[in-house]
Amino acid sequence: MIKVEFLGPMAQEIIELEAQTLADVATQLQNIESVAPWLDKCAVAVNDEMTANLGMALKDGDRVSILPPVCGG
Amino acid sequence: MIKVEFLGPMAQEIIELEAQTLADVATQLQNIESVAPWLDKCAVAVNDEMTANLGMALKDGDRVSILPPVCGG
Amino acid sequence: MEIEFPFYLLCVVDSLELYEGPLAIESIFSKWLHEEAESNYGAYIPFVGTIRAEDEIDALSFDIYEPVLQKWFDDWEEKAAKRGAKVKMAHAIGDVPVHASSYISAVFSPRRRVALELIDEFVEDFKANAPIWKYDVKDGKRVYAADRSTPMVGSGILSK
Amino acid sequence: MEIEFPFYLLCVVDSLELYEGPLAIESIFSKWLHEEAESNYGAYIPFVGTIRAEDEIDALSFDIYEPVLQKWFDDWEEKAAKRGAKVKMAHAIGDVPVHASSYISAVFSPRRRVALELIDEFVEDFKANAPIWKYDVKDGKRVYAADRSTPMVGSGILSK
Repeated sequence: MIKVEFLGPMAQEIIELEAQTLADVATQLQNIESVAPWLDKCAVAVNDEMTANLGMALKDGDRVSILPPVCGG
Repeated sequence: MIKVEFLGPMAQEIIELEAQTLADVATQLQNIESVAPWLDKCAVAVNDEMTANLGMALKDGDRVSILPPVCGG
Repeated sequence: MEIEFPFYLLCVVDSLELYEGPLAIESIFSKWLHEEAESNYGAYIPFVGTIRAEDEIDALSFDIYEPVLQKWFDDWEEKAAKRGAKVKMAHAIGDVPVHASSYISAVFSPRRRVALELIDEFVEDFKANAPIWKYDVKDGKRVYAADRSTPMVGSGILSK
Repeated sequence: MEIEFPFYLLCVVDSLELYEGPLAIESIFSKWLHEEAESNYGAYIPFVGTIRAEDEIDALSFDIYEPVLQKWFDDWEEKAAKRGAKVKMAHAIGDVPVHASSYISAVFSPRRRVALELIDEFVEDFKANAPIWKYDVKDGKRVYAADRSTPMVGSGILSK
């Protein structure tokens, strides 16, 4: 079981799901109506490390963060 | 009669000389032993306006400033 | 005796500071000046970001994801150290009213060219990749500034 | 109500400040921040120059030719105004000991890109063309820093 959290303006509770890789996470998130429209502009961190590797293997307890477009300053 | 002043590190008193143009000033300064070695790296102001125009006409009472290499900050 | 570089590395303290609400810009500027007063840097360039009055907003508001911001900042500390320089940064969390400041960052460097180049690169990368979300506050409502926001590097990998 | 640009132009005060000895950097930084607190600039970038301990100097010392510096600065105020920005500058005259500051300049601008570009251009042009002469102070002697000095634009016209 891994956790997925949605940061900043994404009004979405943390969800838990089964996934071997980030690609599995992608497939499942694409099916969530409130999340799907954000995905083309969101970045991803696994356990607070940014990654752009869809093949990344996940293990039980991993935490995936979804980061929408930013604007600090 | 015009005045020529030497700024910053140039240890040279103000001199007065007759000159119709900056070119006349140049000729006379080139003959002053303590000034000549500075001239290739000095800039010029006439009445506090920077100029690079040797043909510039001068009139009685004008003040020419000789500005050696700078380093502010 | 001058403080040598290897010693200085042992003394690095964390230079990422997050505050609730508007920043006390003058005291942060002074604190950083004093922290590096004996470090023998020749150039100190802060960048101060202040909320502009526009679109009839009352304030801007900020969310920050601290763990990823800290890593982003740690990477920048390393990059700066390789060029003999140091970066510092402070940011507001929550509401910051118009004409108050939400952001200050700074570069210290022995040399002016390095400092001028680094502050530009640092601020631009900050705008593009620091995990901070901005909201307009208008009539008590908090609205995500979507049109002014930038997808971070690597965005889009989860989409179809 | 916002202060509009035409009104602001009437209110420009001279922003070139010369001081005997080391600069009170914190108070100048704060003064400038307060002067522009209501001007609706989004970015404020100061550049602080501090005397580095090197070559066993005790201090650096500065001569300034104020009339030409003032014109150089006035030209920069105009250039900045055309881009919606404002420049300020303070410099020390005479001796400034190691680890004290001799120089601070700053750009204020509504936009960060303009501010980042202007501070770079301003500081580089200042180094190359502001009529200021630097001396090393060592064992009570004042020696012109010839090797670190730059001929101003248009130099050499009087030579053979």
